Amino acid sequence: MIELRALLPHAVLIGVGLLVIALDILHVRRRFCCLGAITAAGAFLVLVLDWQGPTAALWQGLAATDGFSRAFDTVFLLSLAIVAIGSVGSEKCAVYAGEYFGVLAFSTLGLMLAASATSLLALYIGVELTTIGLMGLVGFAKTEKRSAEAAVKLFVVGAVASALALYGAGIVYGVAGTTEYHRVVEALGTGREGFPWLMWLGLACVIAGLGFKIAAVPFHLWAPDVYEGAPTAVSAFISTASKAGGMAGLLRFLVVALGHAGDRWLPIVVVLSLGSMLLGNLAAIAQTNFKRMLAYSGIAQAGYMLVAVAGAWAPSSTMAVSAVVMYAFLYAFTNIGGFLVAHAVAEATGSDDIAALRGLHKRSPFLALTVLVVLFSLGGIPPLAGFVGKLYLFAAGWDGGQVLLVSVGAGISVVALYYYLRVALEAYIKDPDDASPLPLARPVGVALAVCVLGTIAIGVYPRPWVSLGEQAAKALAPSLPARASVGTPEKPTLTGAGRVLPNRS
Amino acid sequence: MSVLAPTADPVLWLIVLVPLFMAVVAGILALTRRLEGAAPYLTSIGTGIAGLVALTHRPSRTHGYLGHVDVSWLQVWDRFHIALSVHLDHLAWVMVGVVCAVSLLVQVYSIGYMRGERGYARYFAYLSLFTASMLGLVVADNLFQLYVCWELVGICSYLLIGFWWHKPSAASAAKKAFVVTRFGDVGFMLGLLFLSVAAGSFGFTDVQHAFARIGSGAQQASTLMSNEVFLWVVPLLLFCGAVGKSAQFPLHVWLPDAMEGPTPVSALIHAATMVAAGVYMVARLIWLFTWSSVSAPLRGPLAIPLDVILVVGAVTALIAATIALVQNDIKKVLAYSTISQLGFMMMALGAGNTAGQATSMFHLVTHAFFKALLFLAAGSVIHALHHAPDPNDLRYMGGLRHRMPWTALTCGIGVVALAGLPPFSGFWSKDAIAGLLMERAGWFGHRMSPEGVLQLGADPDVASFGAVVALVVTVLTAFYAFRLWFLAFAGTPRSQAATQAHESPAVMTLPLVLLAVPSVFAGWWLHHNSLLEAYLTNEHGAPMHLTVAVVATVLALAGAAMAVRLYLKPSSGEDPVCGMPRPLYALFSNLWYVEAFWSAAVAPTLLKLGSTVAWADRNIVDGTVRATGRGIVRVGYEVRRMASGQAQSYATVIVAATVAVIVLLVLYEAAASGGMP
Amino acid sequence: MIGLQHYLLVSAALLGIGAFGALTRRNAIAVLMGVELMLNAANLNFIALWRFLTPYSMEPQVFVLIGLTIAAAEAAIGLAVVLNIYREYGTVNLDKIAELKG
Amino acid sequence: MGGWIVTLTVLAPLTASLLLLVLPASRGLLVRLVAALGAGITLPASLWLCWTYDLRKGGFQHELRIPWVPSLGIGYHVGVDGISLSLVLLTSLVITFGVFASWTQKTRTKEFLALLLLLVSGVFGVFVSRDLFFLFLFYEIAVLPMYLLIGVWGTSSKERTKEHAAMKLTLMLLGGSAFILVAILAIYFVQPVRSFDLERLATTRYSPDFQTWAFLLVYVGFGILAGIWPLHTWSPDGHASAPTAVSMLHAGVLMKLGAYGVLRVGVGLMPEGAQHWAMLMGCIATVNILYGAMSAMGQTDLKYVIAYSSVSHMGVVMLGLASLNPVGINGSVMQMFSHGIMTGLFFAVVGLIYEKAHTRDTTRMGGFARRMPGIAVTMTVGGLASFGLPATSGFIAEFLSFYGMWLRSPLLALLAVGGIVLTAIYVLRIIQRVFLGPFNESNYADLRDARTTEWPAIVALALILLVVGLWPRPLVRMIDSGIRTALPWVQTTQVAQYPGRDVGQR
Amino acid sequence: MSSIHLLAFLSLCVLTLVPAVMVVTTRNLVHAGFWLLPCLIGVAGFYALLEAHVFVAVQVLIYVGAILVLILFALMLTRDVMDPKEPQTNRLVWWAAGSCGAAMLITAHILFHHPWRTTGMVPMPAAQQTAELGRALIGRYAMPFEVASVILLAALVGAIVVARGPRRDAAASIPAGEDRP
Repeated sequence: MIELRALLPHAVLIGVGLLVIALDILHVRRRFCCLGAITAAGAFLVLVLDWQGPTAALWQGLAATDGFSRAFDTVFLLSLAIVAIGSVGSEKCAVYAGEYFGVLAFSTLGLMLAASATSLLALYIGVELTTIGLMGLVGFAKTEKRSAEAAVKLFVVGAVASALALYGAGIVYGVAGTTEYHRVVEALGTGREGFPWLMWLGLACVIAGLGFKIAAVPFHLWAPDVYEGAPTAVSAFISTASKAGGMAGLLRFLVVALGHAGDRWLPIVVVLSLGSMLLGNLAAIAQTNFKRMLAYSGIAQAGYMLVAVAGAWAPSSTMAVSAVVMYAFLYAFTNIGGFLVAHAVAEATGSDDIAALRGLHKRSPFLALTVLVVLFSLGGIPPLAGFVGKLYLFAAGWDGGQVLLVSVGAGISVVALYYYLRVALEAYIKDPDDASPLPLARPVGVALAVCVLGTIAIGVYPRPWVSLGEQAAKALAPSLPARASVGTPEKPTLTGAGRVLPNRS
Repeated sequence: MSVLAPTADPVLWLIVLVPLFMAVVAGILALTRRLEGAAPYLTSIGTGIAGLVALTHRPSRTHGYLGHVDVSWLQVWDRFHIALSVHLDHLAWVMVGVVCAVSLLVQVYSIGYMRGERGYARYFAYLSLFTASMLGLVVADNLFQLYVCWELVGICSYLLIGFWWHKPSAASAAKKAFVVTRFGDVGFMLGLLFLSVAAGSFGFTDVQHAFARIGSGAQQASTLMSNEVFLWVVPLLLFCGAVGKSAQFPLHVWLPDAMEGPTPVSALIHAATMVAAGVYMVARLIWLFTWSSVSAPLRGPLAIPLDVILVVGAVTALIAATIALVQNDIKKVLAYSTISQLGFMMMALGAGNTAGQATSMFHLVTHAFFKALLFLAAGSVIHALHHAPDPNDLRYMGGLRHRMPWTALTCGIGVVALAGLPPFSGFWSKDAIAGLLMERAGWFGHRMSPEGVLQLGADPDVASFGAVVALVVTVLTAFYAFRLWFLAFAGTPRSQAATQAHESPAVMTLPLVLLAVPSVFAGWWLHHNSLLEAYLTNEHGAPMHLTVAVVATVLALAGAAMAVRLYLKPSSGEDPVCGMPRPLYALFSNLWYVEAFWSAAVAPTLLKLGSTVAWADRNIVDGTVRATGRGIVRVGYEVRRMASGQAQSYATVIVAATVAVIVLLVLYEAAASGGMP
Repeated sequence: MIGLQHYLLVSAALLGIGAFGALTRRNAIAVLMGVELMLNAANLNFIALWRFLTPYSMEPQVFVLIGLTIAAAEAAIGLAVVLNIYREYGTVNLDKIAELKG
Repeated sequence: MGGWIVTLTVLAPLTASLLLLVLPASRGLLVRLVAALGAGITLPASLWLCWTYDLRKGGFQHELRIPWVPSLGIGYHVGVDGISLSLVLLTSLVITFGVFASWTQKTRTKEFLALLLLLVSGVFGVFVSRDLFFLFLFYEIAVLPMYLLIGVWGTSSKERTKEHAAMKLTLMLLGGSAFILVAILAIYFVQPVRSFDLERLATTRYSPDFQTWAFLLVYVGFGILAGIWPLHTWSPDGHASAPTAVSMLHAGVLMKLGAYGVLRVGVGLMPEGAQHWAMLMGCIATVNILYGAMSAMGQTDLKYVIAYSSVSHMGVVMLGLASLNPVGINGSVMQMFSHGIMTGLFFAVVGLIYEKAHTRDTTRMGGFARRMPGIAVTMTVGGLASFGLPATSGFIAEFLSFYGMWLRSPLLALLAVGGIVLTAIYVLRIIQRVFLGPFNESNYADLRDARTTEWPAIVALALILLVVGLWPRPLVRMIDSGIRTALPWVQTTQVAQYPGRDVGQR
Repeated sequence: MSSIHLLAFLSLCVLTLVPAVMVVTTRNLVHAGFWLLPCLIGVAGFYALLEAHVFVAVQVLIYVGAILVLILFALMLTRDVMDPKEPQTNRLVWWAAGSCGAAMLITAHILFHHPWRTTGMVPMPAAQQTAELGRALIGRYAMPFEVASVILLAALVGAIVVARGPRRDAAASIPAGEDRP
């Protein structure tokens, strides 16, 4: 019974998806707007149900609803709601509104499953549901050649990654005899022989599948093309919710199933993180397309999140999960805002190049302000959310002894600012060639306002989000007996950092 | 070294504050249009009050006056504490008198001279500010205050030289004066730091004690240097300041240019008082220089700071005098003569000890009067000739004694005093200096006075050099002084303007007359019973050496006679001084190439250094920054090419990366666990 | 004796061959074929492991079932995507579908 | 009460800034008045703080603590001591007059003022923060608006566009904050209690090894904003390109954030690290002084001269700091104050000149004193303070810094003192070129002296320079009380020869 | 038994892998499509050999019956752009061959060095197995199974929209949020 209640949000979300498809078929008046609103409302309903629901193991232990899943579900559902409202301005998808929102809802369901998954089976199902849904959504812009290309690329890369992941799941099964995390822990034991080479094989393949999902280097190359080609709202969803979903899956897999083998997977995560931060930021410099730039920036952001994930290797680390949760939140607000600005500008000017933003401050002060908030938040400038979030991520990384990653991350953030500021230059500093006011559909405006407010709110008063993250961390904590509580001085020794002399009188 | 038992009297603050206040008031008046005329009266009264206060507080040798002590000006923790106070001892008292007197007369004179000038009140504000600073310097009780006022005097001089700022030459001269003296000030400041850190205090007495302790080896001077080096370096550093301020070789180049300022300014600050600051400072710290020679590790030429002072003074005196020979600008002649006389004072100080102090102060006082007189007279002439193509040029003058009898007369007195002919004031003081040097040189038989080691002064050989220079310069001085007078006042007018010149108004001639009086009598009066010397030093001054007096007088007369012979008759042709040997003339008229050295070597080098550093900053330091930026962007463009657009290449990367991760990890594990399982 | 390793080896070979096809075929439909081979390999992997390790566990079987479903779903969406691209570009040659890059 | 007043200095500009965003841009006067109010209210507030600060008690007063994210040890904790109080006072002075200086700003006034106030709010925040997290947060808030302020309202010079300058400035400064970030995390994690509160952090004694490298990070990170050589190159271009009020604030106040950070975070928390690197700091500071002055000599653009002079003067700040003794640090903070006022004055004056003469090329100027005597006088006063003339605040600051450094390393002090000549050279040269000499009537027919709203800034700033120079005791007492409690150990620092007896007389 | 098993295994290997290689290398894509058939059947054969009887049927039904047909259908649809004379491989051949070869090698290496803990147990007979699977699918694994249906639904909806031609009549002209005519 508890399980059924816990499953209620998932079921309702399926219902919402089916409902909008059905309503579309029934020719509801003011379709697009209406369906978007219904989807958003549905998302909120699901959110409420989710939070009302019990903490329980689902599917007899294959998945679970707990603080962790609820925190991430909130990210997904908020993203869904904002994207649903923000999509309303989009002509390109207007024709297939029902299908659009329906598949979006199904993808969200997949993400929720991924966050709840406590077995590779559930994780795989969730991730695939999302990927397959998104493969369709990316191709939804029927008038856009790029949309078709993006879809085919996502399909090719996604299919290979998915096959790899499935193979990897098989290997993990081969090692442990199961893919349920808590039983994997038991099967592996804590010793060195408990982690045979075969596990490397499985681990690498699973991480490849999830790395594709979070667009971490070297699994990232699809992202810029897909983000650029996809309908902008869909890009927003992929870049935030889908990335967060992958991150949630990865985090739970690594921390719960392989929590004792942190030193084993740490090098992989470190390499991914380093590569993502460096390549993502460097490649973003050279971009002229705004969405593409956001894509590369998103790759880099994934790298930042991986810093915290890398920090989670150490049994004593306390912040990693919480930091990732919080960052997923703020990144959703911020990046959806960014894409929606691109969306609004593209609707009006027909171009999503950075140059199309030129003189935005004259054409639409609100959009200009939004883009500033978004860019500065991404760049980690206070008092916006990105600042606190990144600090938290780095703190988590440091907590796990990842001094190198933190240093590189801090340094490369400066490079990142270069391209963020270049956009700010176009949008806010330069004067437009054509100063006519830029029309902004009201729903998009509302969505943007939510994004901006969210970004600022998290930045100014991060406490609720931090505690949300801490709840999520607590949900994963029982599987980590060695995890120390806040305030213990023990931590991995750094050069010269570890020793603490007695207090001065 | 006298021990003073000071009497505290806050009234002494008035010496500094009243002129300062008047400067502020005049400055405010300068902002108005109507009340400008009141400024000179206010500032004159201010200076007068300062003088009166000083007069009523005449300290004796054993009894100084101290201003209010407890003015804590700056305090850092408990250790570093600067309190302001004024201290009127006998040395300061003399100096205050000179400053006030000259300043007052110059201000009165300026009422007439500057009438109708733009910035009339501003001018008097500057003058008064200058007076205040100079008085502050004189009555300073510690090194810090001395330095503060020292700099303020400098900036006042900047403001006054650049008073006619719209003239590019004046603007440049002002800048030059300040910058060149600033070079010396760096030395002064360093010396100050050395000394105050070693002493843990700025106060003269503390510093003095510390210096004695260091000299006797009771205290380690500094980690930077040994006590010996300390004792040698610190006085020299301090002396650097004096070199700048008192226009000694090689920093004398600013003073002739400073004549770009209004003539009364030249009279006041570039002849009578400000340039005397350096001399005054060395005199004030004479025990320090003396001590350094006592403790000097070795004796010999230039081994001790006093030698250096003496040589610098001598060189300065000689160079400046020779240059003065060939100048045609009336103020330039006087300027170089000032430098030369300052050299004399330095020579006297170089002789060391209280005797040197007293002698140089003696010359300082007499010189202040007659040089102020000369400058004011020159100003009077210039004022009268303001229609001439160049009112300063002696070659446009001639025969002015008929048109301007008062000026001619007073100027004549000044000239004679400058030349050092008895019984005018210059004679007495110069004679004292020459005598002192000869005594130190041992020309009178006894090399060392009975007081013993403290009497040690400059090296006898160096002193001999100084004595010789003094005698030579006496000749030269007499010559150029008389040359000046004859060119200006004798003969017939050589320009239209000169024929139409008029005597200046009474407000200008009155100060001339007033200054002429001490120019005539001050020397005799002060020398009588060694008034000043006895007042300043513990000992009774050395009696006048008749031989010296005779020799000096003869030499001066010789110089004067030559000038009379050459210039008495009006000549329309070339200036007779051009007839001297060519190389010498070139050397003199080119100012011994010192000026050229500064303007052609030092200044451009500095500026070049500036532009080089600026270039390097632009292109190397900033260039590196920009190159880094560009490099990163370029890397970005390279990285970008990874995404070729071909979908399968993306997938290939994924597969390859996964395989690579597995292979690498397995290899690593294998290596770590020592082989394949 | 034929053991688990051999089956797994076949599976690995199939995966490699499929991956090779997916990565190198120009034609998007041929890529789909490669992917199907890879999924087959994964399924074979599961069945072999199931047989030799836990013949009474249903988890691998369900996994295979899910894998089959996903294979079908991917085939469906993949073919739709390919048809779409064919309509837009007039080709299914992936080398020529590279307008988005950098 | 006091804590709220402290908070007011942060919030008033911020509130005004937000208010400006919603005001219609067409109401020009209203916009300006709101900005002036937001900025101006900080002046009485900071004066009140100075007035009520108990010097005898010393230490941090007017404190306010609000838990922010307790689980991470983040709390809003503000308070002022003598050091921060003097800098708060400086900031409130400069911003109040800065708003006046930008009264005539024409384009996008509203946004300009909003950003300016945002920046100022950050500056106040840094000075009053007692929490490392908030300190860093405010630090970045103070830095970033510069990009827009320079980018939008700046002016390009011949060689550098304003966009380039803005970008370089922002990236270099934020590059510095990357160092700071790492250092902050290191400090946060190395001590036993998870807290960002500086008060708590100060109770830990960090191991010498840790201090060695963490201090270096802090020094480089904050030092970039303080313009340490060779990471100063953002400063000339940035200052030269920025609009008047921004240059005033940036050179005047913002650069002090860097020095303040080194002082508060670096020296304050890691004394042994500071000791370890003191000579390096001293050397770099000396290079700064000389190099900045020489570079300034080589400039013809008025703003570049001033900008390089800032590099040079910040060298004095760092020199005093590097001395690590009471005298030097007092001099350092004093120089922060003095240079803030001085350079604020400079940039205000230069802005006026540029506005009226439409050029910054000094080779094309001359004799401006004829038409703008007031500006000439104030600029000269600034110049005098700049080369440390007694009776200006610059002298006190430089003298104390040199004196302090002398106690540590006479050699460095010796070199640094040479800077006063170089400074005099370029300052007087520039004054001569601009104001003195013959005036070209035909080129500058409509040159005028300052006008109504332009007077207060330059006159007041010049007067402050003089007043502090003539009577430095109150300010130094305040600063000293701060140093006394914040860095009690500096007194016991064994450096060269610290005078054992009272310095001063009798 | 074991020799039959071996023989079956080897022949299935040939039946599976050789066609698999042909699938990925044949220039003629229609041929490649047809090569897929023996390959998939070979996999089904492996399932039979491994006594996973249900999946033999499922494999044949879904792969051969559905997916393969779908693929062939698509191949036919896009046949006009295929030129069998052109090489059907892109420039990544060597990279791909390298990575795939390395993958196979390393996998083989690891597989043969892994200490497999195989059980001697024999799977249930076919009927029971099917029943067990059915029970699992409505029992513990009901939800995953349901979600799989959602996957199919999402794929179908997506596929329909993507594959359908653009509604030229409507697409370009509808303003945001307005009614469709």
